[in-house]
Parts: sequence; structure tokens; C-alpha cells
Amino acid sequence: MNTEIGFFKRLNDWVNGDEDRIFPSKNEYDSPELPEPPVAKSSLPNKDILFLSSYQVIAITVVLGLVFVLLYTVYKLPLFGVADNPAVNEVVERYVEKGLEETGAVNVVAGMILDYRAFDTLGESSVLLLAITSVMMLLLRDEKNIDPEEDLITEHEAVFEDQSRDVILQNVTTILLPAIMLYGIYVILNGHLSPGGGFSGGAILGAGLILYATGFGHNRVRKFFSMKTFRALTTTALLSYGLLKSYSFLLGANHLPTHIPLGIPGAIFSSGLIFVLDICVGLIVACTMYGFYAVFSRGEI
Amino acid sequence: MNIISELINDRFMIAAVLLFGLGFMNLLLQKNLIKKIIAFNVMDSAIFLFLASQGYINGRIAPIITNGILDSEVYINPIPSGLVLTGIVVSVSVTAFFLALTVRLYGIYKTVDFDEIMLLVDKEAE
Amino acid sequence: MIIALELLLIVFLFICAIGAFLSERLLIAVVIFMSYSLVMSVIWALLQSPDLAITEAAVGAGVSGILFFITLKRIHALKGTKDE
Amino acid sequence: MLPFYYNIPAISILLCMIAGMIMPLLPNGKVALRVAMGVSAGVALLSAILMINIIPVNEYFTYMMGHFPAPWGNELSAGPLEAMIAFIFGLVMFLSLVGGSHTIFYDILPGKQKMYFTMMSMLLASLLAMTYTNDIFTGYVFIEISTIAACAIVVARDTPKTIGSTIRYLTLSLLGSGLFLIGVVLLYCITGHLLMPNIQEQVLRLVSTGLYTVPLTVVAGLLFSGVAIKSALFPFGGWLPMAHGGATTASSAVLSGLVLKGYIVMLVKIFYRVFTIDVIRDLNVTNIMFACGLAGMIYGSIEAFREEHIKRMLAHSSMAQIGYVFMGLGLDVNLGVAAAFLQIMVHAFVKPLLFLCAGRLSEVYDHEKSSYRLRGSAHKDWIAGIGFTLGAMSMVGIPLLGGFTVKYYLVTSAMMNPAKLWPALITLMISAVMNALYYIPEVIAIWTRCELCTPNPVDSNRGFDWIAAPILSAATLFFGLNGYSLIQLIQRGLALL
Repeated sequence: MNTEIGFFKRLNDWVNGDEDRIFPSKNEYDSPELPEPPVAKSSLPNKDILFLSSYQVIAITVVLGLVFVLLYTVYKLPLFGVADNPAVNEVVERYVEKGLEETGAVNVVAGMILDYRAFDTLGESSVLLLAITSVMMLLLRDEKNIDPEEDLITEHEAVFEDQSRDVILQNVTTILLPAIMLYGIYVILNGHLSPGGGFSGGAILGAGLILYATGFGHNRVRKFFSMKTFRALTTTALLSYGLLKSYSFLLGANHLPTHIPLGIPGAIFSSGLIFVLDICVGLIVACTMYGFYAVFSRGEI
Repeated sequence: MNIISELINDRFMIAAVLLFGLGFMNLLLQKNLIKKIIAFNVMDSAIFLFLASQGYINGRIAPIITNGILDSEVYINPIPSGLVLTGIVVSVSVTAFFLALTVRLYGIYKTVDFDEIMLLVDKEAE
Repeated sequence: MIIALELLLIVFLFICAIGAFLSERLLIAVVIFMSYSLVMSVIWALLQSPDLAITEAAVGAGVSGILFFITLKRIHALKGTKDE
Repeated sequence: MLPFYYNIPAISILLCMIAGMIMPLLPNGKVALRVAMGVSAGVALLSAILMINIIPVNEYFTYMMGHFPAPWGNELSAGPLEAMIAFIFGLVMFLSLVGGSHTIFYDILPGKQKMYFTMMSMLLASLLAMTYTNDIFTGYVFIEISTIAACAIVVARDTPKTIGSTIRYLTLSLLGSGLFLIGVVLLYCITGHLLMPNIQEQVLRLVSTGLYTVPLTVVAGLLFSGVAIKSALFPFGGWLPMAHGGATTASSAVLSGLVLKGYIVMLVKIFYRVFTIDVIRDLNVTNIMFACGLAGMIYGSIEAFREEHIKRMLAHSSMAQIGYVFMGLGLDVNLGVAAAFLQIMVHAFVKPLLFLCAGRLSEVYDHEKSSYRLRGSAHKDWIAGIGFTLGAMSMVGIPLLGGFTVKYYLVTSAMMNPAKLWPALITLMISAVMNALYYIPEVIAIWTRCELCTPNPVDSNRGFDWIAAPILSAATLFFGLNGYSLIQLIQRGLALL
């Protein structure tokens, strides 16, 4: 047995989780029948680092060139943190000084992304729709996406999970979940008043749902969040987002007032459409994030 | 001395460029698909770091109107934050799509090595 | 003082990025990448962009980390756990 | 209150996006197909109204998306050129859906058909937005939308080969959008604006004072290389043949015919409206375009010549055709840019025509794809045979067809720039000969009867699929016959940009 392992080698092993070489013992969890896990090494003939392929040489040269060009550009750019750089101009002035009056949002960033530059944000929400649709296209179970072995493992796990739920996880979830959900709702509803908004709040809600699903199993979630609910919620939120924004775009371009009250700045029910849009975005993001999780782990929602 | 103080002053931009290069190179060279995805994320967040650092102005505070002060001399530039927010959502969507492709390819070829997969795909009949 | 903290965070960012690419095991690469996102969100908080900090912490370090983990489970790359 | 036609750009984009959003609620794929077809036909119709209104008076207008004007809010901008491009995008999308509908239902599982049409609608929305946008960051967002949607319509067929080629496509696309994004960010850093007219003001000021010349050059280079990767210009085009060749017919037609062009249209718009074309010529970007374009023409032709699989051959030929576009842009004369736009429009009709007919020909032979095995298939479906023949003739450059007009104007504009005349002429000639060498044998093969081939009975209930090929062929003829007036129109539109 080789006990003379260098310190860095051992550190590296420890970082990589190879405890065997540090504490040599028989690993009782050895399960030889499963395939070797894919580590980062290629099973293709491994070339020596000195003899790079032409592709690698080209890639490294291109990247180094790009980095040098960009560093030189940075050297030529205005300094960091000074007030008189070109980006601080009349646009910023109006966003900050008139933003409260024109959009009703105390958080200037929220006012900017949901009112001044709302078309970008509509595009961004469509990206989420496209992402969840394409993930479902790839991973939903159907006749072209079937792996009997994989299904067997998933089935076993489902049975196993239903029989012996992790008590610690469940108790922690019971304690944490209300707080997480409340925080997510708070972040969404205060999007126009404080940092955050639809995207971050939606991601928090989605993470809460995922935690619930890991703690109590998918079937518990499916009782109130089935494929039908998922589809209805996402589509309704996205459609109302799209329609509300189309209404505001078309009227705005034709110089007509939208007749949406902006409310008292700083109050929770204020800033007109931004409040509603934040809720829609929050719903879309929460559903999408949970949808990703469900489709990735089981191929269904 | 002057160079060092300039380097320190432009710390975020220089870090962002170097991280961008790192991510770009790994996106090109990493064979493992998971690492390619990590490289893509590193590359994107480096660009976002660059953009966000452009909005910062020394001594000013986050653009959330406090105490009714409506003076643009008090707050930092809000535009980069808004653009980065859009960018983050796009990048997480692309990450999810990329991961889904990885899962499917693993299901077919039982490997996540890009070069091996490409060899196998090229051999595949129509 | 704050500059020293920022430089420290930047150094940490580089360590995380390089570590994620060099680590042999995918699980560790993903964990290191999540800490990269977390450091990034701290930097954004220091740059006075709390919106970005919250979003990056929730999306970058949270949800995309979870997605990476499930993917690793599906490709049987979680060595040392019962999913291996 | 604005006249109605001012609202058309915004309405057509929003219509496509909302159509994409309601697809999941529809009962099945057939209804979704009808909705997608209706939306693209509607876009074509609306754009035709826009054309009728603004082409005679030569009008160029900007349109606020929301309540805030130029430096504060998002804006769209439209003129004759944009209207024409949008009309072609809508029409070709409609015809590709019509012509490929039969294969879509064969290739894609019933559960995924609605998702496929979501992708198609969103793809059209992103193409229109890229054409109309007056804001570079909106351009970036819609580039990402089109990336995801384009990858998804390739992967919809769900065979190992398409999934594998999608991952290559996605990786390269992400590199491209990363470069484009960092270009946009740098541009924002030095000008402080995101709306094109405002940036232009600042750029002209920077050029006259000589400040930030290096960053400006870097930005132009980054934007160009980002778009070059996405539109498969020569050194970056490796992903294209597999992705376009493997997808279902309608996807291949849309990807080769429209998606590659959308990025180029946006790049030209950025070059004209942000940098102004004189600055771009001073920065030497056009020379790089010219060189890459020439290399792409040769490389694409050689690869196509060596290819057996009929759809992949067409995809390789797309690479060569993109080379023509960039050659025209790089010629440094205004007629060259107009010729490049004519090439964009002609190719937007011819390539879908070829893909649809090739798909149909392989369908009547039991989904056989190799050129050798398709012998005599034209006799099984003579409409597709004639369409394929016409398309191939246009590619080769037979007079009276669109391809010839483009080559004629490319040569004419090359004559105006003596420095680039000979390389352009020689490459055009080599490329034309190569085109003839791989298209003509293909045409002869499909018309040669073959006793040994085992033909498959033709599907009797084909519906209205066949109608797409004659319309696309008619468009090719139209471009061939009206070259002069179209070039005049495009030049007028370019002058307004």
C-alpha cells in the first residue's frame, strides 16, 4: 500500500471526493453493474498536451487575440466609476427624474424594463415560453424518447421515495416553505417599490415548489399543479401580458392615453400596469422553473 | 505606479474581459457537454459583469427613489441593470435547452463527450 | 478597504471559474460553478445593483444549479451517492 | 392618431407572438397549422398594404413601442426595403408551411406538433422584429429568440442525427450571440444610447473628433463576426449542412430561406443606421466581408459537389449563396449592396422551392434521400420535378430566372470597383460552373426513368401541398423578368435607411 501520497495529490483527491486513497478502506457501496460515470476525460485517444490539434491551436490563438483586443479596448474606454462617462446622459436623467411621475414606480429599474423599454421584456418572456416548450419537446415521454432501463430506475425510485420519505427534509420543508413562498410573493408584489420584481420573485416561488416536490414527492404537487394547471397558468399569464402590453404599445404609439391610473407613488397598488405585469411575469417564471424541474426529472409535469 | 492604479481602477472590466476569454475558450475546447454549458454561463455572466460595472458611479446609490429625492446626481445608471436582467433570463433559458439536449444525447449514445458524440452522429444513417 | 474586498471577490471569481473547468468530477464542477454565481451576486450587490443580485442568487445559483444536478442524475454522473 | 399603416410593423410582430402563445390551447396540430398559416398569410397581407402605402411616396418612418419617443423608449422603424423583406418573410413562411405540411405530420409526433407551430410563429415574430427594429438591444433579444426557435424546429424531428446536429448548431450560435452581445455592450459604453439614430449621432461625433476609434472598430468587428457565425459565412459555417439537411422539409426551407437572411438584414441595417456605410468602409470591414464571401462561394460549392444526400447538398449550396450576399455587401458600391439584397430575396424563394420539391420527390420514393436512389422520381410527381428543375436552373444562372438577374447585377457592380473586379469575376465564374456541375446531373437524374428502382405508391390525398411549388416558381420567374425595376426599388429603399 502506498502511503507516500503528496499533500497536493491528497488535497486534489479530497476535492474530487476520492476518499479511498486518503482513507483506504473497502467501499461498501460499490455497485459494479452500473456503467462507469462519465468523467470529464474523453475515452478517445488522449493526445499529449504538447501536441495540440490544429483546431485547438486555432481556437487558442483566436481567443487570445480576442482577449488582447478587448483589453486594449478597455484601456481606451472611459474609466470605471466616474460620473462623466458617455453612458450618463439625458436618457438616465429622464429615467431617474421623471420616472416616478411617468411610470409611478419607485424602483427605477422596474419602471425602465416594464414601461420605457417594455418591448425587450416582452421578448424576454417569450424566450421563457420558447425554452419550456423546447425542453418539453425534447424530454416529454413519448415513443421516440423511451429508455426502458431508465424508466425502471425512475419507477423504483418513485416507490422507494413514497415508502420512506426523508423525515429531516420533510420537517425542514414544512418550516421553510411558508417563509420561502411568502418571500417570493413579497418580492413579486413589491417589484415596483424595492429590488426584485417578477423574475427574481418568480424564481423564488419556483424554487419553493421544487423544494416541496423533493420533500413530499411529485404526486403531492400534482394534486394542485397538474399539466392542465401548468398550461392554463402559463398561457393565461403570458397572454394577458402580451395583450396588455400590445394595448399599451398601440395606444402609446398613436399618442392616446391608456386611462390606467398610476396611483400614489410608494403605495402597494400603484404604478399602473407595472404591478399587473410583475404578477404575470412572476407566474410565468414560477411555472417555467418548476416545469423545467419536473420535465427534467420525470419527463412529465 | 500609474499602470497599477489604472489596473486597480478598471478591475471589473479587466476581470470581465479575462473571464469572457476563459469562458469562450472553454466553450470551444471543452469536450464535456456539461462543462461546455458551464463555460457558456461563465462567458455570459462575464459580459453582464462588464455591463453592470459600466453603470456604477463612485459614491452613488442604487436607483430606488428614497426620501423623494429625484436628482439624477444621487443614483447610479439604471439602464445596465435593466439590460442585464433581460440577459440573465435569456441565459438561463438557453442553459435549460442545452441541458435538455445533453440528457437526450446521453440517452442515445450513453456519453456526454462532444467529440465522441459527433463521431457517432456522423456515422449514423439517415 | 472596499477595493480590497472587491479584489478579493474577483480573485475568488477566477479561482471558481478555473476550478470548475479543471475539476475532474462533474458534480464538483457544478458546485464550484454555483459558488461562482454566488460570488457574482455579491459583486453585483457591491456595484449597487440589488435587482441583479437577487435575480442572480435566485436564478444563477438556485434554479440553474438544480437543473444541472438533475441533469447529472439523469446522466449517472453523481459518484458517491446512491444515484450512481 | 396615426394613419393605420404606421401600425403594421408592430401589429405583425405582436400578432405572431400572440399566435405563438395561444398554440398550447388549441385542440390539435391540424388547427395549429391553420393558425400558423393564417398568421403568416396575414403578415404577408399587412406588409403588402404597407408596401402599397409607402413605396410610391418613398416614406421612412419610426414607430414608438409605448408612450416614450426615441432615446427613452423602444422603437421600430420601417421603410420600403423593410416592408418588402417583411412581405417576403411572411409569404415564404406561409408557402413553406403549405408545402411542407404533409411531411410535418409525418416527421413530427402528434404530441409535439403544437409546440412545433409555436416555434414557427415565434421564429416569424423574431425575423420581423429583427427586420423592423430601431433598437440594438431589442435586436439582441430577438436574435436569441430566433436561435432557440431555430434549434427547436431542427430538433422537432427527434432523430439521433437531428439532436446531434442541433447541439453543434446551438454551440456555435451561442458563440455568435455572445460576440454580438459584447459588441452591443461596448457600443453602449462609448455612445450611451441604444436607439439607432441616437447612436449614429454619437458615432459621427466620435469619428469627427477621433475619440474612441479603436473601440468603434472593435465593435464593428464583433457585430460582424457574431452575425457571420449565425448566418454561416465561410469559416464559421460548419454547423449548417447537418442542421438544415436533417430537419423536416418545412424547417429546412424556412431555415435556409429566411433565418440566415434575417441576421444579415439586421446587420446591414445596423451598418447603415448606426455606423453609416462610409464609416464602415473606412474601418475596412467591407474588405473582410468580401474575402469571406468569396471563400464561402468556393467552399460551399465544393462541399455541395461532394455531397450525396440531396437535402444536405442543398444546405451546402446555401453556404455558397450566403457567400454571394456577403460578396455584394463587400463590393464597396451601392449597387453591390442592392444586388446583395436582391440575392437575399431571390434566394428566399428559390431555396424553399428546392427544399420543398426535393422533400416531395423523396417522399414519393419512400423517403429516400440519396441522389442516386431518386432517379426517375420526377415522373411520379411532375409538379415537384418541374419546380426542382426551375429552381436548379435559377441557381445555375439561366437567363429569365432570378439567379441570373442577381449574377448580372453582381457583375455590373463589380465593374464599378476596379480593385475588386477580377477576384469577384473569377470567383463568380468558378462558382457558376460548380453550380452547374452539381445541379444539372441532379436534374437529369430525377427525369431519367429507372426500371430497377422500386417506386412507392404516391400518397393520394395530398391536399393543397402542391400549390406552394408553382407559386414559388412564379416568384422566381418574376424576379428574373423584373430585375431592373426591383433593383431601382431596393436602391431607393437603401437610400432611405
